[in-house]
Amino acid sequence: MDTIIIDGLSFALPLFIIAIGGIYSEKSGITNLALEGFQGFGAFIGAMSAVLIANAFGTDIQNLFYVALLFAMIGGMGFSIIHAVLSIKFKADQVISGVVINILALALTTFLTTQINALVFGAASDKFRLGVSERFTIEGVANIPVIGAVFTNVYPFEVIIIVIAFFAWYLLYKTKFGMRLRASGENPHSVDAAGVNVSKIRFSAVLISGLLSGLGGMCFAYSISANFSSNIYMGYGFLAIAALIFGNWRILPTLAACLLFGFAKSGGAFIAQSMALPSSFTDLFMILPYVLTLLLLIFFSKSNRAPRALGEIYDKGKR
Amino acid sequence: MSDYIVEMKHITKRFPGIVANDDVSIGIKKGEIFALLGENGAGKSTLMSILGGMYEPDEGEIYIRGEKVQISSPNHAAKLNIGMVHQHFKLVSDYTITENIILGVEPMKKFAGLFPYVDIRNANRKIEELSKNFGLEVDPTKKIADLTVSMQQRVEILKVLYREAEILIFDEPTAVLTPQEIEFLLGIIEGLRNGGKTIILITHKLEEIKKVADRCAVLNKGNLVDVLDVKETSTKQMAQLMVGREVNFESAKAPAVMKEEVLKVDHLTVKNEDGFEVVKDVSFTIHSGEIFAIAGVADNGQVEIADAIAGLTKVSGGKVLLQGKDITNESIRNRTEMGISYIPEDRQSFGLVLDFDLSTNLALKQYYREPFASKGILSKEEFEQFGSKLIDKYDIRSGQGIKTQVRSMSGGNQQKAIIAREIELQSPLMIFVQPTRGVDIGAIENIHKMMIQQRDQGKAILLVSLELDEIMNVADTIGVIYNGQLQKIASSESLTTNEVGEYMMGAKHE
Amino acid sequence: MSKDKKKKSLRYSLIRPISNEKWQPISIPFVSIIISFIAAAIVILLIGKNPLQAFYNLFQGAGILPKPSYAGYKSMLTDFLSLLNAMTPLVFASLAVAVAFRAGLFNIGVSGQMLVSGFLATIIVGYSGLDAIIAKPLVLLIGMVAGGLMGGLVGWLKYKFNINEVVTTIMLNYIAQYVISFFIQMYYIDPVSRQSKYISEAARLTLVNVEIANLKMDIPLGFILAIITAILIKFVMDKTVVGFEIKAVGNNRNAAKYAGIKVGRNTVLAMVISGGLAGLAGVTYYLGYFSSIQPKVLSSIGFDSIAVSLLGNSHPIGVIFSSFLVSIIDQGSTYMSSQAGIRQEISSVIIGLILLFSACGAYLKHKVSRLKEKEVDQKESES
Amino acid sequence: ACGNDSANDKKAKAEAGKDGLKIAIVTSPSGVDDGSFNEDNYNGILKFIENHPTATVKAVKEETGDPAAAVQAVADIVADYDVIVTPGFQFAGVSSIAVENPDKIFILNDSEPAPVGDQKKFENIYAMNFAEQESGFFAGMAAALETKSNKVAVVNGIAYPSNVNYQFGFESGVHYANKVFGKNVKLVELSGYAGNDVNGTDVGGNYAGSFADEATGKVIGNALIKQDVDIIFVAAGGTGNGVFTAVKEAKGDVKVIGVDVDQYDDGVNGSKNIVLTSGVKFMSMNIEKALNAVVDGTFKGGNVVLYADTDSTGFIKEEGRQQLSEDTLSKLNEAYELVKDGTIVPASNFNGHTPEKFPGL
Ligand SMILES: Nc1ncnc2c1ncn2[C@@H]1O[C@H](COP(=O)(O)OP(=O)(O)OP(=O)(O)O)[C@@H](O)[C@H]1O
Ligand SMILES: Nc1ncnc2c1ncn2[C@@H]1O[C@H](COP(=O)(O)OP(=O)(O)OP(=O)(O)O)[C@@H](O)[C@H]1O
Ligand SMILES: [Mg+2]
Ligand SMILES: [Mg+2]
Repeated sequence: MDTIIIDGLSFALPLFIIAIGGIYSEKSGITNLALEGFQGFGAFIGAMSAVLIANAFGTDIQNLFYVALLFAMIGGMGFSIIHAVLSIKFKADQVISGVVINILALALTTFLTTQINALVFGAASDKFRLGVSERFTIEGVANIPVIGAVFTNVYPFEVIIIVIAFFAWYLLYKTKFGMRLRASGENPHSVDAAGVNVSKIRFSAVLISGLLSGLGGMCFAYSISANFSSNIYMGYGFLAIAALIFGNWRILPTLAACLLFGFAKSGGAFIAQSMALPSSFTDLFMILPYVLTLLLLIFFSKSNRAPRALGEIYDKGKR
Repeated sequence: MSDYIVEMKHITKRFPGIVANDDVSIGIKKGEIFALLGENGAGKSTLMSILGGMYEPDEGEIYIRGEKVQISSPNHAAKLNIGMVHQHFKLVSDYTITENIILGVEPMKKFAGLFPYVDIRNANRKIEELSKNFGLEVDPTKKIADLTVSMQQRVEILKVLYREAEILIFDEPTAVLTPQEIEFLLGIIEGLRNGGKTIILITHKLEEIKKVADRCAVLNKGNLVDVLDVKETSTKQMAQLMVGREVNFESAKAPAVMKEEVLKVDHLTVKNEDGFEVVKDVSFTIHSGEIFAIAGVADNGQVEIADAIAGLTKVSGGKVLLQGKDITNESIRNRTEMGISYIPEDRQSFGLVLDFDLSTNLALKQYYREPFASKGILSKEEFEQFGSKLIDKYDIRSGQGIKTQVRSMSGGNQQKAIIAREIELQSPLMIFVQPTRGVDIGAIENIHKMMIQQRDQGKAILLVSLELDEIMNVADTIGVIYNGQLQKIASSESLTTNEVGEYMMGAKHE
Repeated sequence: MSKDKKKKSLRYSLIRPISNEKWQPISIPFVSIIISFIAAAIVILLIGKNPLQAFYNLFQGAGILPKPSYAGYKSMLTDFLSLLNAMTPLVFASLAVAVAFRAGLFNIGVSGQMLVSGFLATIIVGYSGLDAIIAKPLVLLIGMVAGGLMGGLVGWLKYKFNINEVVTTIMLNYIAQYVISFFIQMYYIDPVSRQSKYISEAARLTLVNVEIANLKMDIPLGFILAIITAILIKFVMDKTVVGFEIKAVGNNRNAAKYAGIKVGRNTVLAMVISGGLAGLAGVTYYLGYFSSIQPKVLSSIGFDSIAVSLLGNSHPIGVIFSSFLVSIIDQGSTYMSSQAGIRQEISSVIIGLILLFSACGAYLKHKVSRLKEKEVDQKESES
Repeated sequence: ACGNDSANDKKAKAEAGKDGLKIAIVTSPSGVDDGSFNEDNYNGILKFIENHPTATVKAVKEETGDPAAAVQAVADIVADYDVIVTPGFQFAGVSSIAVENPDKIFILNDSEPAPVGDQKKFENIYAMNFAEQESGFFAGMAAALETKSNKVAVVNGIAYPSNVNYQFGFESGVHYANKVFGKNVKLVELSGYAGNDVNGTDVGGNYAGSFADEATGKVIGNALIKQDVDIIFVAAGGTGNGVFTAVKEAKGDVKVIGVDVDQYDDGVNGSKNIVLTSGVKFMSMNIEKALNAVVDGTFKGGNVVLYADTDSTGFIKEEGRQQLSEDTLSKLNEAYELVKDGTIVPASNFNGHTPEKFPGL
């Protein structure tokens, strides 16, 4: 039972932070299918940096957890510039830009991983091996039934994500930047008429989405295998998109969606295990999160609405 | 130094296929109301968009307060104390009034001396004050989505005032307002002028110019025709200058010859999305050869009546009969086939597919049937022929003829295209909702002529308009609506403008 | 001064080939492709290899240029046929994306629809022992119907419950993947290959190892169908009432409704067509290019096709060419890697770059028209 | 192909030997740099090239892992090489190419060539399989001797014969230790993950159902640790990474045993290492041998299974690459001799023995 909560949370939270990235981008009016690529590329840069730093300074890679997270954010952000430039400056179709970025990310990171391993370590390995993340348990609270599991075997990144998510909420809803950002996604003309540069706002929004996705990707890398390899591209970026649409582009409902995914996923695995069915049946339980989502959407979708200007190429002259 | 606060010299602006402004020079004095007049597509909005920093001119110079400037952005314009109230409002409908007004110039505060946040509360107070000062009362915490059009316009004006604009540009501000609201707005504009602001007013309504403006520039096909002193010029003269011919304001029309009943609306009730009754138990009939007008202040249910008859809105009670047949539950397509033409209020989101070309839009109601399509296959030639024919017949102007993307056409010409398409259907019942909104007087005259012509050919016409003059002018029968209920139905001769106005305000009812 | 003018007219002559608006739908992607090959060449140079040789090998591997030597029973023709074989599902999938796109819908679930239709056709026909004459058309039919139904479901959920099709299709992708994996593992597993059992030759849409003139070739029957389908789709979209309505709904739902077009029906219809095409992609993939299904794997074609379709301007004929190009790079990559010693990932990088630069096509067009205007202005002011 | 042809081939091969053998290795999507199975095969080729500097090798990757695509990839390039090395079960189908290209030599690892017509053996295919059950046996023994909780487990990918061999071997080893050294070690099996072998028989064990599902690997790893297992034999390819991660995160005294190759480097966990030892197949050595045979002209096609008697199976005993106790090490060494001389024959998927009952127990 505890496993459901522990595993569910450690899956849901990285997904959540990627989804928040998506919310930023989409709230500003830029469709973002590139989350998958951002999280992968971010994780790549994070892992690469950790490995290279460990190699250059002889540091134990175990201690470079936070360094990896930091660089993953930088890497995700750096890569997201492509999406920003393509869809804002070059007025490219945002969907194609997103899809292209995913294709590029997979191609580039697998290619570069082997290339860098060969160059630096002389062995063209297809993965960067990281130290595993610490996990901690808050004694005392951890003993409370059910709730206690939330405080058991926690990855440090879970705490970081919650803090950042809170900050992301504040930035989006309380500051002028957030106000302008949301307005850009609803009616960019109004923002433009107010003398604010829509492109700059959207540019920042996309970069933030890259940054947060990079963080999410790195967390996945740590929580799943403590490796970086092309296995990072498991479609979680797309799942994050589903979550944020499910959450109607709002932060708290999106968190709910992510938790739903997380718990249904770990719960599915748990049920399959405890029912002692042949392993093929595990597959059947794995559909749980997706079927649940669809069912819930049937009830909750009526009032859902994307940001009005989402995906539209902003052209001052056009009305 | 000149005594002009704004000078635009030799401004030329080209768009693909068209010269929107051709060597236009105007000067505007501080503290005057300067009007811009011209047919649809004459280049008024373009000229003012240049002043507002939306476009950069291809040629020409701009001087503000005697200094040469290159206005690179709306922000730059705002810094020069130029503010523009756009024809199409630029508001975020999910945001409150305050949020919309302060967007871009947000007042900030710090939480715990560290985290800056937008100080909405303070802004609310400030805006409430500002709105009182200028007589534009609003509730700053209301969302735009919940506001009427005229309220939204107030917000636009407040936005400009909040930024302390000295030069205010109004692009067709009255097009969407009721007579009372227009009256009010013109009062505000005069008040602003008297307070020392300089006003540029674009409008198609000559009385408005006559009433408030000091001087008036007339544009025609991108060229400046003349700048007039309003006091010394009659509206007739203005019209003539603008259109290039004499314009008849009073449409001459023969008395109606009403024949059989075409439309019967029987105890109609319509609910909006929130389940609120916006049309309550409305009944009326329209006959062949009759123009039936619904008069009323905006948002009193008249548009919903039209939508319900055309099938765009569900009916929650009552019946609609067309030529005796119950069509209450017919599909939109069937209603069209059975004989309804419909000119919708919102031409851009309902009347047209903006990314289709003109000829396609002209055939939007007929594309599926002979001769445009046979056995499901479309005939390009038919589309083109039909399009060319209508462009000629209705004088629809655009950059690239039938191939023009409708999005790039001027609003007035978009409207003409819709009217052309709907009249060509030759339906027994024609519904015109706000057919002349934003259309120049020459075109208005034409539209009115066409309506009367159709009536005389035995069509039944339902006219929904916010403009009392228009209604008094063309209608045979008038139904006045207030709060979703028809207050009065009577022949137009039996009613005076004043009486109708009173019914419209709900002040008088039977 | 005159130098400046010269520079300008030089610039003009550079843009002239793509300045003709009529040809831009073709010339712009073409230029993008050239730019991307240049960019790819730089990447290849950076890793110390010869880009020209690499590209040459790419085309050799794809059967467009002759290789110096061939294995037994192989020739350029057989390579070329393999190319067409691989390309067939991609054409269908890209058409599927394109049709949905025209209706303002985004079908990201092509791979799921492919999988479902491929699976159903496999178990119904692939294991049936029916004669080829019946089996092959039946496979196509099942593919179309299964994909169409699944697409239709997406459209229906959108219309009925306002569920964003992006979410629906992502969810259905996962569901299809797991459920089908379950059935394959439980009932149809080939214990050796750990994929679904191989289908009968009769049901297969590609004739494999056909021996003609001492060559063993794979003849993709679906390819002809793909080309015909593309032309048909173009016809439907441009020339028929159905296409007109779908486009109108895609452009402006309100106006479409106002014009008497049934928005819901057309949303569903567009998704049915899109899904049906995806289904055809599925059967030509799983029962053509392959003859069994890997459990728990979604074909990457479903995602590539989004980009391919947009590279082809969502235009059915454009899609044929963009699929062709992408397939060449894909197919040629094995040979390139073996000949030039360049990792296959480079080919994905090249594809990525091509798509990247094509994505900028709109910008290029915009720039060109700006330059052209300026040029015209200048000429006017000169005269 | 007729006899005459193959005689010519040999001549051709001998000639090729002089001016450099052209070798290609075609692999699964994980490529020759996967740090395990593929890489070990590749290393064999590299070793060979060290001694025959004129020879060249190209590594080609097949991106889908689908058998048909795998065969197609080989067909795409076969013309340009003398020898094709294909590690992995998905390449069984190359036999048809081998028939069409009698002048090329194919070295298969981990699969038997698919029959072409009635033919099951080919003159130009050398297909090697290893007695994984022997490597698994040593792993099982090591686990049973080193466990403190007396609970051990094996995690597998898919129940292919090679994987089942590892599993049965491991279980045989545990039973052996229980019986011979008086241990009482339990094999832990999670109920949801029993495998079905290629005949559809339920073989038990902990099968993730994939060789590339790290997430499931981790779930299984965690579940085992929760049940007090303290030594896990991880024979699950990429899925195994997940198990490694679970063990590393657990921070306790849990250890893993690597597979196929020496996985000690994968076991680094801060200042510690979680890899007890690795149950290995010496593939690179055998690949090199086969290549040597090609240049010697002694190459002979055929399908072989390689056992400890040729030092082809075993475990890692080098100092610093394992953490076995002296006692365990010596017991393992003794057992190794017994396996080598055939006294002990651990159970495999199809050798008719069971982990509970096999010769030598
Ligand atoms: N961004 C643009 N691109 C292309 N053509 C344009 C653009 N903006 C305006 N035009 C064209 O320039 C001409 C002048 O347009 P403008 O909007 O200035 O007219 P207007 O006088 O405001 O007309 P109306 O009375 O209808 O508002 C029109 O023909 C219009 O179609
Ligand atoms: N092709 C175009 N591309 C981009 N923008 C355009 C185009 N055509 C027109 N516009 C923009 O639309 C603005 C308004 O056009 P226009 O003034 O002609 O409409 P309008 O008649 O005033 O509208 P309405 O009467 O409906 O209120 C123009 O100033 C211009 O900015
Ligand atoms: Mg205008
Ligand atoms: Mg207008």
